[in-house]
Amino acid sequence: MPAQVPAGTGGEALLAVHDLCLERGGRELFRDLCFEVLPGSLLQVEGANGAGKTSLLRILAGLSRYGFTGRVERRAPLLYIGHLPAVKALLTPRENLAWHVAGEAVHSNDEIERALAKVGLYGYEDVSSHALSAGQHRRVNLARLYLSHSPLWLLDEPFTAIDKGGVAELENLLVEQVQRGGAVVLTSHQQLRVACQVQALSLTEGLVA
Amino acid sequence: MPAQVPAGTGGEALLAVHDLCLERGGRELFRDLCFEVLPGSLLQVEGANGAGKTSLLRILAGLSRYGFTGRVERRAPLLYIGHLPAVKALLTPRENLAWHVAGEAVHSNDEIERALAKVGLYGYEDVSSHALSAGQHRRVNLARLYLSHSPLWLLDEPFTAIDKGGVAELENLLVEQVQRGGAVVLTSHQQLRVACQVQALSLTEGLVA
Amino acid sequence: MKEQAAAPGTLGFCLALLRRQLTLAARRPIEIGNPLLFFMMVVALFPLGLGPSPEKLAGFAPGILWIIALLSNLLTSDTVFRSDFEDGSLEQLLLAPQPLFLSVLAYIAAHWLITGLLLALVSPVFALMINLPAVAIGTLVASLLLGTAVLSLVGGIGAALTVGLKRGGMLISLLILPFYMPVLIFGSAAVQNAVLGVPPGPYLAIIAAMLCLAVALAPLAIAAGLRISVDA
Amino acid sequence: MKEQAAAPGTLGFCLALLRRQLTLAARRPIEIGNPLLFFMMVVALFPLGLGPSPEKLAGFAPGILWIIALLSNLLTSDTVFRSDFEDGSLEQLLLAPQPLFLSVLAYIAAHWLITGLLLALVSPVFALMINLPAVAIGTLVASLLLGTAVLSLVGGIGAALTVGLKRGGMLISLLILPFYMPVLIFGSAAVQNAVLGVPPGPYLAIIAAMLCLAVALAPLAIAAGLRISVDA
Amino acid sequence: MWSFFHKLGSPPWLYRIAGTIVRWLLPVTLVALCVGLVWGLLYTAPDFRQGNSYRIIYIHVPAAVVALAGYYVMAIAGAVSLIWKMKMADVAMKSCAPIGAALTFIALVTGAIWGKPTWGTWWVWDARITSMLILLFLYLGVVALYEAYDNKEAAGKACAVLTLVGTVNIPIIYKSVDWWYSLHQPASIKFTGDSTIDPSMLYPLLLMIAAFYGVFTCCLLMNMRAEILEREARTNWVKKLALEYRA
Amino acid sequence: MYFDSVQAALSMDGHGGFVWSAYGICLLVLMLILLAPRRRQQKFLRQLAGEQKRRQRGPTVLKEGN
Ligand code: HEM
Ligand SMILES: Nc1ncnc2c1ncn2[C@@H]1O[C@H](COP(=O)(O)OP(=O)(O)OP(=O)(O)O)[C@@H](O)[C@H]1O
Ligand SMILES: Nc1ncnc2c1ncn2[C@@H]1O[C@H](COP(=O)(O)OP(=O)(O)OP(=O)(O)O)[C@@H](O)[C@H]1O
Ligand SMILES: [Mg+2]
Ligand SMILES: [Mg+2]
Repeated sequence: MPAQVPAGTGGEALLAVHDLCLERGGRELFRDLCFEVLPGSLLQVEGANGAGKTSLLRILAGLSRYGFTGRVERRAPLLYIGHLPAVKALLTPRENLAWHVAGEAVHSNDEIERALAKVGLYGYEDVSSHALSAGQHRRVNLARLYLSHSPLWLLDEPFTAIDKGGVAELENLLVEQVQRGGAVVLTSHQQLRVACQVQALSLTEGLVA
Repeated sequence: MPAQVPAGTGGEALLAVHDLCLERGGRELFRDLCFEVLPGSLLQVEGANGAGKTSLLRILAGLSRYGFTGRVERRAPLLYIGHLPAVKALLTPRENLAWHVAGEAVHSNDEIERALAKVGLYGYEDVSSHALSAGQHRRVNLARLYLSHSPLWLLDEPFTAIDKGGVAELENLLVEQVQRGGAVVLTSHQQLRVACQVQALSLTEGLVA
Repeated sequence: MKEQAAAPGTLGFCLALLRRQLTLAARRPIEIGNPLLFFMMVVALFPLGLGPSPEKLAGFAPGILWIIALLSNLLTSDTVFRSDFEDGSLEQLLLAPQPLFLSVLAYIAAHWLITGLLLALVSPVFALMINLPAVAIGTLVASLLLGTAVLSLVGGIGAALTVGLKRGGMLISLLILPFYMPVLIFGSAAVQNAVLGVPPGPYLAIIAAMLCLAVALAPLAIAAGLRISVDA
Repeated sequence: MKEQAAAPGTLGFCLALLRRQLTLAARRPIEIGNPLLFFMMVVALFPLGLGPSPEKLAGFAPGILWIIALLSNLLTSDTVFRSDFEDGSLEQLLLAPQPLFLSVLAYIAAHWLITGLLLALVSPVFALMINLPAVAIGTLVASLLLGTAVLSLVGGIGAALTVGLKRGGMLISLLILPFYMPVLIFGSAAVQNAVLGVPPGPYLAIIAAMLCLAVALAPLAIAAGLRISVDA
Repeated sequence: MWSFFHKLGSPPWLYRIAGTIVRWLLPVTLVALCVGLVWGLLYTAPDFRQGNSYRIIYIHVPAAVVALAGYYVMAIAGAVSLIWKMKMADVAMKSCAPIGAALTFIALVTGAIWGKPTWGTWWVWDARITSMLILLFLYLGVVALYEAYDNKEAAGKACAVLTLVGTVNIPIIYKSVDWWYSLHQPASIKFTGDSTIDPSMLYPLLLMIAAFYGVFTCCLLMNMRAEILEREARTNWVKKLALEYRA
Repeated sequence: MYFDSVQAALSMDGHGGFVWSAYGICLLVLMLILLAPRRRQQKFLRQLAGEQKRRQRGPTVLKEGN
């Protein structure tokens, strides 16, 4: 199923994908995928469980480097958030952000506190992260979005374990990112409720159910 | 906030909770919680991230045994599904179910295949589980629900990582369990769309956001 | 309500657990071969570190072999419950209707089969490599068979108590090495005596007695430890 | 678009990583003390296995001390990247704009500081316990300081290659033990010579040369290994 | 009788009574310690074989004796905590470990210092010394396990299990170490003073042993008080105490 | 007193170094274990008292103060 997604608002593409094909476990997940992610676009990758969304995002991020054919051009710094939270249980939320291994930027203590407050962790800055609930744990990771200056975000199921209020706030944040000229590629099983145009890329192959 | 949930359809309670109080990390999560879970009832525990849903379910299951005051009476065998999938990556889905450590019942090969087909894993019975996608991985665990004869189910966010189709099927299954006289206690951040009465227990304390 | 299917019998359940653990080990054959390779390499280290004079080595062979067996057991003990804890299987095990005492025994038995038993069976090869006199080889195998079972049981206690900790890695060695010491003493003494021509029966009997005690008591401690770890 | 904040400089980033790793270790002070206690306990195992006679022990002391240092390094090497892999930090590290060569070096440096350096500093106590002649103690400390750094670097390669496997626990020992052997040989030879009154300088120089080689090459191998492990 | 046990389980009561005991026991202990130290150091005649180095006995033996006894206290507390689920026993057990470890450490270090002038070596692998070293490991294991847990209630339970396992094992360990030693070599080194100890040496020694017991008890009770406060931080009586502390 | 002079008491026929250092280490460790619980308790009480103070003054003050 060759897929061709129309481009975003304008400017040079942040990411370009040419003829991407992937086969895993004996099944072809996608073939001849060609698309560009332009500044100001919000792209939702859709598909049933096992359709290949995570595999695609990891290829886009550059974490998977073989097993596929085709070409991915990354033209801007990106921020990737995957299934795993990358939050160290032994560190506090503050330390987790201050010493984050993704090395995006140096954040002042103030910025970090503000980001944590925005994800609803005010008062939890200095609690050991393993004493957080599942959703709070993921929120520490999502606080990186408030700190990020990367123009391109790749988010793999960012709403997992987040409550309704949290999802709404996150959606606002995505809109902001799009409006300031960034781009977002995300996967989610939930319908997005955002005040901007959402492009969809659907990977139809998936569960046979 | 003392909470008092009205009882289910009839028969003797499968689970009775008396005066349950819990404090964690210096915050009181709930106080004087009293409720019974009757056969035929579906109870959804609600609350924001960090409200104490998981903590409550673990106490109900008997996995947490101190740190709280109050009394929990378990009068029937129960099935607990938590945040962690309890699916061994090195075993195939079939083996995972056949040798499941919860030791509920001995299942024939046929039963297992049928259950796996029902969760959409037809054709994946003998693939190593680490080659499954996040959602498929969780589905292996959910197949236990199709095999279970336990009258009481405690499910902690069972819809995590499951696609829309999967969620709908799961909701049907919950209704079936309720209709055949079982009971379900579950937590979820999504609105349930089921054809039976849903009782709600909301834990209001939560994120300060 | 569906008619309730009976939970499987305790014995059947334990056998299924045993089979599960052995399958898991067999899925990565490298994992089974590893303790043996470790054993062989450390045997090779000793001549390198101590100088290769054969007489010296022969005198120390019983002690060296036993120390290595002990270390190799120590290194693997930590993993008995860890992966089950991390993927949530352990919680499910605690909720199972079957007695935890016996399920725990199944885990330990699997651990012993893939470390202790194999090690004992191949130990003659290593014994010859460091010049252990041939008369003592039977005793070596017997003492390792019995002794490693005790080590696995005791190691299980340490594993159960530390499995919930974020990084238990070396804490377990601190907890259980003192309990390993009697086994080491009697095990190496048995082999030593066999070398000297003294019948090693009494020593083996003492190790067997320790084994009986461990089989009776260790699973209790392990079960208690697991409940604590899952709760913490 | 917000004005783009520059990514932090490489040096600053590496220092932050180092600080992060040290903090993680210090959060559980027990983790730092553990290799030392492990060292002490295994020192105690040798007399129990080999017999308490002081002269015999003294002859073996250099070898024993070095073998234990090696084992203790081996045991902790496995954990250098494991927890970062399991919680997804490693993926993020690979995506960082800073050169992986240097970030990896920060991880290894932290590992060496909390195992090798500490071990070398307390080794004189253990040396006295198994009767190593006092003249050799300086050489012991020096050889351990240099040697454990090599061990940490080489161990890092094994850790990087096995971190993606479900249970890497002992595979790593298989992979890296052969590389440990030269260090062991020269390390214990240096101490042995110091005991005998021969100047140990040349041996120490060889270990230092190995260290230079390892610092230059091991991070490359580690970085490549990590990329492969994350991809698998 | 039962009401006494009931009270023992009550944190505020235990906190208060421990405070009272410490208030009179601590001065007595300190005086005994000072008298014993000065007596042993300056006012006894030297041993005819070892000369003045034998004066170390006045700290070495008491430390060793009390360290051993401490393990039994800890084991009993552990058993009570597991069997009767008494929280305060947990507290007692946890508080024993660091003191026991410190005393064992003193015994080992003073023994080693004593060994240098007497045997010409800092350390020998003698049966008793080896057992003492293992005791240190057992204590440190408890301390380490307790510190490794974040949930202190779970930590207490885990340590109780470990201590009980240790209690079953201690006789086995000691017997095997004894036996190991006698197997490998006839004791060429003997502790002096099997029966020859002179009353003029015995009295200060007994005084020091008593003083060390006192130190152990005081430390235990004070540790327990601190531990009780931390565990009961959310209760009203502790909050009131904090208010008084401020005033 | 057994010794004739302070000098003799310090040297103890050559064994003084051993004896005094043993006693010194012993006293040091005893002091540490005797003082540790008191320090710990006081630190805890001070912290708790501070917490109460903050709570009494209310959350608005909390941001600037302490
Ligand atoms: C590292 C060295 C040493 C250690 C770890 C050590 C340890 C011990 C221990 C555990 C006890 C036993 C207390 C008891 O069982 O009631 C003890 C008692 C004793 N030790 Fe040592 N010791 C050491 C060195 C020495 C030395 C060098 C001497 C004298 C030359 C010595 C003389 C004694 C005496 C006289 C006793 C009392 C004997 C008795 O109660 O039967 N110790 N020591
Ligand atoms: N191990 C722990 N130690 C101390 N506090 C904890 C621990 N685990 C959780 N908590 C605290 O208990 C509260 C409830 O946690 P719980 O996991 O029950 O929340 P939850 O309702 O399941 O949230 P979520 O929707 O995010 O899963 C949280 O505020 C958390 O900070
Ligand atoms: N390591 C692997 N080896 C072989 N096949 C794999 C591996 N990981 C995933 N697969 C297969 O690739 C397919 C796509 O997996 P992927 O994780 O990309 O799905 P997904 O769209 O993210 O699904 P989900 O919604 O469940 O997260 C699945 O069918 C899975 O079976
Ligand atoms: Mg996915
Ligand atoms: Mg939860």
